[in-house]
Amino acid sequence: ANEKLKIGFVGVTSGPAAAWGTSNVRSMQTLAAWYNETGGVKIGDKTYDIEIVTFDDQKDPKRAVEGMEKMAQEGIHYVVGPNVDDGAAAVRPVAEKNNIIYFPYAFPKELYTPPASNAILGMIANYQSGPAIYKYLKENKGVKTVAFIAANESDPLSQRDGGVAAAKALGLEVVADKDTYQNDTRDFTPVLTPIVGLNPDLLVLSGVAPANAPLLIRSARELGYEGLISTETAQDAKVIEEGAGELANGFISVGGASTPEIASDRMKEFVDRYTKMFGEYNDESNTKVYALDYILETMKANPAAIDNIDEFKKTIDTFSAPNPYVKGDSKLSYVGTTSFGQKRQISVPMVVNEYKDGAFQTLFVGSVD
Amino acid sequence: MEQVIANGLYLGAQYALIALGLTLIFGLMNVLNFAHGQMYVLGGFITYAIYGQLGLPFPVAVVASGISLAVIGGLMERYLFRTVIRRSHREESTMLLAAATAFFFDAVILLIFGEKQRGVPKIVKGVFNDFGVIMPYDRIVVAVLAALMILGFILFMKYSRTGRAMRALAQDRVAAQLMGIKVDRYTMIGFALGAMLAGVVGGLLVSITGVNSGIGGPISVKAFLMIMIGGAGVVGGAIAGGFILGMMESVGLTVLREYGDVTYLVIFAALMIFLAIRPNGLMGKPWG
Amino acid sequence: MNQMLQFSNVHMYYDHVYALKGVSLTVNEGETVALIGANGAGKSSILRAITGLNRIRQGEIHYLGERLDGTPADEIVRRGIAMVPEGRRVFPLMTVAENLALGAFTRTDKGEIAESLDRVMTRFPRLKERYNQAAGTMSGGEQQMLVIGRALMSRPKLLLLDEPSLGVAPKLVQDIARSIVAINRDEKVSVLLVEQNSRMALRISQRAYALSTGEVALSGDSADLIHDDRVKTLYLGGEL
Amino acid sequence: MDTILQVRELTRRFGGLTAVNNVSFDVREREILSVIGPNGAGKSTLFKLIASFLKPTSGEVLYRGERISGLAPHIAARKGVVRTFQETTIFRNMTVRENVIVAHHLRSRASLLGFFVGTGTAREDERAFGASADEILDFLNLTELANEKARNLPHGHLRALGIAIGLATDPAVLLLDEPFAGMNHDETHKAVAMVRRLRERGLTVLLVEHDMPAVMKISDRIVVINFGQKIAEGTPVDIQNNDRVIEAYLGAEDEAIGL
Amino acid sequence: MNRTLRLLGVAAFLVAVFVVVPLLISVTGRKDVYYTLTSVALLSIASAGVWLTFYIGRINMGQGAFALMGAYVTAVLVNHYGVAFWWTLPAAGLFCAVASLLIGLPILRLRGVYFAMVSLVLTEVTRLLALALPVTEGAKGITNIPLPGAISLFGLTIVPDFATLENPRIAFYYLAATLMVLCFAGMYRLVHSRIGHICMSLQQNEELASSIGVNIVHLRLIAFAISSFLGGISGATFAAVTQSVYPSSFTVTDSVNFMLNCFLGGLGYVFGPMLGTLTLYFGWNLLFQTGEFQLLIYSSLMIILMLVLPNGLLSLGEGRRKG
Ligand SMILES: Nc1ncnc2c1ncn2[C@@H]1O[C@H](COP(=O)(O)OP(=O)(O)OP(=O)(O)O)[C@@H](O)[C@H]1O
Ligand SMILES: Nc1ncnc2c1ncn2[C@@H]1O[C@H](COP(=O)(O)OP(=O)(O)OP(=O)(O)O)[C@@H](O)[C@H]1O
Ligand SMILES: CC(C)C[C@H](N)C(=O)O
Ligand SMILES: [Mg+2]
Ligand SMILES: [Mg+2]
Repeated sequence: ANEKLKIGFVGVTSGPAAAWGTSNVRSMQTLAAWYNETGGVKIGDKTYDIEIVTFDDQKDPKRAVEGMEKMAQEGIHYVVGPNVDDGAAAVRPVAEKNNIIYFPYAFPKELYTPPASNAILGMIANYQSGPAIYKYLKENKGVKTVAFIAANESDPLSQRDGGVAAAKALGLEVVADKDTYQNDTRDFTPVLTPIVGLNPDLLVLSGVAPANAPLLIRSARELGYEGLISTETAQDAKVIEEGAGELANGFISVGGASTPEIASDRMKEFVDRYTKMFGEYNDESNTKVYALDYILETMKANPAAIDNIDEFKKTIDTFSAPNPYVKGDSKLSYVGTTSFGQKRQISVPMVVNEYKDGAFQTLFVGSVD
Repeated sequence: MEQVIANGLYLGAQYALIALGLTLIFGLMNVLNFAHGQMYVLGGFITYAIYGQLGLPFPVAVVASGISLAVIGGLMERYLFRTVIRRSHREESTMLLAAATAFFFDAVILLIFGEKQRGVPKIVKGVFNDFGVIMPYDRIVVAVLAALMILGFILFMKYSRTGRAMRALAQDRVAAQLMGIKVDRYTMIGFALGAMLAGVVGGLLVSITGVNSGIGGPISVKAFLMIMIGGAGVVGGAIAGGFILGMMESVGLTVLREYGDVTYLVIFAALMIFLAIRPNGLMGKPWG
Repeated sequence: MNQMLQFSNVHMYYDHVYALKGVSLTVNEGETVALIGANGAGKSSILRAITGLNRIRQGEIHYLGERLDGTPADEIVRRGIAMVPEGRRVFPLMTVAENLALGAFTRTDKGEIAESLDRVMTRFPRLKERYNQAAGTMSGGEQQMLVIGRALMSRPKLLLLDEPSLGVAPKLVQDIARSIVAINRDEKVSVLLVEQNSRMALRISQRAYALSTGEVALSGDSADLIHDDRVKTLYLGGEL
Repeated sequence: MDTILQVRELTRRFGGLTAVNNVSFDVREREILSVIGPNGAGKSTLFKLIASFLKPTSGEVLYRGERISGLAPHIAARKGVVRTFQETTIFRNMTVRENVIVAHHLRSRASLLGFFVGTGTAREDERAFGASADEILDFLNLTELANEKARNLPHGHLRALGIAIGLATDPAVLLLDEPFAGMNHDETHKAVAMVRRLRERGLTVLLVEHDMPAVMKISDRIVVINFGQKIAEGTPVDIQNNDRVIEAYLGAEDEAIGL
Repeated sequence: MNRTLRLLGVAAFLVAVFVVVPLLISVTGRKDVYYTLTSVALLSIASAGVWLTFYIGRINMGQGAFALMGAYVTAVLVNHYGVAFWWTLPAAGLFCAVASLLIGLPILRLRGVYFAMVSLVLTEVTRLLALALPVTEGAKGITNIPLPGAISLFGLTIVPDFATLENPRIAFYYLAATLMVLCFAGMYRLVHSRIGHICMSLQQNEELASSIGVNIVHLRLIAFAISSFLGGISGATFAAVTQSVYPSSFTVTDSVNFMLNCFLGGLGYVFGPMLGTLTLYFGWNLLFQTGEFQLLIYSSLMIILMLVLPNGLLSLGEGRRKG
């Protein structure tokens, strides 16, 4: 049998935001099973079976720290997660103390700018996709006024503030930037009633949880809102279809790779395997499929990185490998210099999607550097 | 403004129905059922499976939700709460049991139904738009159904033999027993009924707000708020509390939106002040 | 006279408190029997044993020839035993009407229930006046009448009363005592009466048992006991 | 004898109902004064007003010339006016002895902090309370039950415990609400003697009671309340022969039922 | 005899906490356990506060609020004003105690579920305040809190600068364990002195308590202030351990957990919250290998425990003594 290579996950897989972490974990587990089934992963001159060690932090920063300690104890040096800002920030001292590289799905810049150096952003941040989306909408759809709405929690509020700044920088008029809702809201009509009254051209759902997105869309539309709706996070088409149906047509969000126009065969097989293993695919995994491959590919490029994160950090600067999930010859590499002053972000293609009748269609593809 | 009031009324009807089952169980056995929200979620998922997945008619699904939850509630009372109440020194101990069952339901629901938000096809299409009020027809249907169920529940508690027995039980268990009321059985029926109400609301609302495995806890907390406002253990209080909270959210979110993030801060602070002034809610009696 | 209720050597505990230590007693059909005794003697415990509120540890209770102990409480009511518990215990939030209706909980025949209701109303006209008042807001004496009336609504053959005069003003105590006599006489209901007011209890009963720390200390015809020296000193107290 | 309590035009309303209506009377030092009246006449309410558990709608209560109505109950207790409860109100989950020991609160000389660190005074206090509690229990014939959990007591002993708790506070004026209810003649007899001894200890006793033989025997004076109003005041003999009182409360004697 | 037995018990406990546990950890190499046990110690301090409010008859679901406040007091003082952690620790406790007096005055009148509910809302209010106030730096929280510095008296270093340590986790463990031992020693003394009995009288019947001259308002406030003080201390130390604090650091879930810890250990036992916290928190962590079934197993065990020992884990000893 092959030796085991443990990769960790610390993130949220229960509670109202369970979908975020679950899509991470399942992507990793699908890939690990796939690799192990096909003989393991060859790094240097050894072949490894991949084992995913998971920890549910329940969105609690204290528990996230606990999880990171557990990962350190298990001798793990590469961890995917946490999924929220505060958890990602809270684990930083532990990761640094124990030589762990981690891949948060959270946007605070302090995590990725020096002196921080152990966190690698696993997706496109809202301050990267937001301006691109707003610019596109301003130019192509004539958007002039924007309203923001966010849950009164850390992530959404930070993302809203980022969004507001970006919109203002583009010369858009921000007509609402203070509306918030409790995260346990199930019926958004009262929240949206005043905003819809302002009739903005674009309604941005900042940092919206996948569970809330369809409800917000549906309420807004039923109240007669006719403008555009967008968000800067990844969503799942099935969830939106069930929750809002055709009312969600035209909804704009950020995705990764699975739209038919760009998905490679490997991506398609990944989706198949995922579906077989867990019964149902989650489109959020389009962005979350990358992290594990980045870890493994970087190790392949520099086998010494397997238990030495300094080697890993060295490799980051030059690393490049083909992106197996997207058609054509796009590359996996580390980016982020513009935003963070160092390469601390994986280069997930910035695919801006438009929802249409139960599936996402690619609106445009951008990139981050 | 009309819209704000309509929103409040609609939300209130929905909230009141959620609070009813909780207050019933509390009134009957002094158990603050932390698992109420999870029961609601389970009801939602059952309706989702039957109506959304299997494609059977919506009413069938809602009834199935109600029945399943009634059975679950009955079993919970019989095999968990009854034992613990009988054996524990302080009745608050049931809170831990209730919390543990809440976690248990959370786990089961997550394992069976997954982490995703779920929804079902609309039951009625179209939107009512007149008199300055916009309200989708399905919401109107749900609000009317909720109102009817509340009314039915009140009548049931007031005039039916079972309802009367349960009210007697809530006021004085020993005296009820002396009347020849099978105390154990009616407690179980009461718990089942409370659970059934949770299941039915869950089923009804899945047609509008969908359902997701993680919302049980927050729903419970919200339901607690309602029964505190109105007065715990009192049916009228639950209804009043539901409508008041609905109205407060609706009005608060409109009136206070300029002040931004503080809307809920104000709502919660108002609640605390209100309870400090009226320590037993609107119509409740002291407890404990 | 036929025996109606019979205790043979009944023992009862509350956890580790030994409350009844081998009590034997009988109530015959048509009789009023009084139970007197000091605080904690076990009077209430006897009533609780009969109605099934507490289980007995040892001994047997027979009622109309059948075994009673172990029978569920509702079945006991159905067989014709009703109890007025210590300390009134009305359903405070319910109206007088609802309280009375609950008294007939085990009965189904609407016509007969209405008839019983009529009778209770004639016996306690006060209840008719207050028919729709919440029971909790009534005065102590009125509540006492209500619970007696409520007990009668189950159309009992045997009525158990636990200290009906407790906390009731003298004039009302008289009313209640008269009602008990009348119920026993007119409606042929047997009565087992627990009273601290021993003089009253011995006057309106035919036989009596005096209890002492869980045991029957004395028993006999009330008319005799009232002149018994031991009773006089122990329970009637003579001049205070 | 000096006047220790003055009740001045005391009125208390609950919503539309006037439970106590313009009641005035004086209580003299070391007197035993009974308040009688039909159920719901307002006797307990009157006691609650005197012990500052309720605020009067109007009127006042003076204790040694000082107004005490409207103060917090624990302050009235500190001054020396203590009531027992009509309902059997005790600390259910403590033993009988613990109930009485705790009730010595007002006598403690050590502060809370003192008790926490266990100063000499605190330890002395504890010892004194224990001894005093035993004495009180003995006084009320509760010694045998000292280590029984209060919730297990039968009705009659609960009342005695209620009185024991009241006594432990070392009051000047003790208000007893139906202390003899649920006691048989013999027990009542002993309790009456006990109340008399309370007076000998220097206490002033007010009591509400429906047990007429006991009231007549024990009281120096009686105040009769009906529908919240005082309808009579006087010696037991006066009251027994007062037609208004007989009509409203006592009823004519009826040998057939022994009353 | 009884006394020596108790002393032996205390000694055994102290040896276990300060010697055996570190020894076992170094032997097994399970260094992560330090953080777990530090958390247990700190959370059990907060739970002890909740337990005290139970003792006066209040179901307290607001401890999260005070833990959060305490954490922010430390974070703000250390990061914005450069105060040494050791000063901020008592400051956090006192701040919470004072805050609890202000809040407690109106809400301690409430009883039963009403108090429970209002205190639960209090937790949420505090979180929202932390999000909204400028001094707490809103959504992103306060991070990069430096490790506690050295304490020296007369030039003698009593506590070393944590930052110079090879593994500060161990130092934090000793700190938390010491705080816990102090806290529970104090609680034990409180409950077993006359104050305990008075608190108990409050729990059972406030009206009667006031009739025997107890100033119930006063006492309730004192108990609540002590409770909140402990919450504050616990939160403050947590901020130092994790070197950061966020609005979500202590939430409604934590408040509920504090309460559950008390139930599980046993409301009738001073050491209940400690054992309850250990069981619930450590139990959860032990189950982490079970992956997606973690919650299912955890909750099932909790239900079974409740059925077997409805009066808390510590009632186990009681039952044996009796039977
Ligand atoms: N719930 C209980 N738990 C434990 N012991 C009890 C309980 N109820 C009664 N007892 C005990 O049982 C014995 C008999 O009590 P019981 O209530 O039958 O007395 P009683 O004759 O009715 O007295 P009283 O005249 O005071 O009402 C007493 O010693 C009492 O302490
Ligand atoms: N808190 C309250 N709210 C409303 N009404 C009250 C309240 N307390 C007492 N009452 C009413 O005031 C009246 C007097 O009650 P109180 O308890 O003083 O009577 P009492 O003379 O002690 O009667 P009893 O002899 O039956 O104990 C009653 O009608 C009662 O219902
Ligand atoms: C930034 C976030 C809203 C994204 C989210 N944490 C996720 O895991 O998908
Ligand atoms: Mg009795
Ligand atoms: Mg009274």
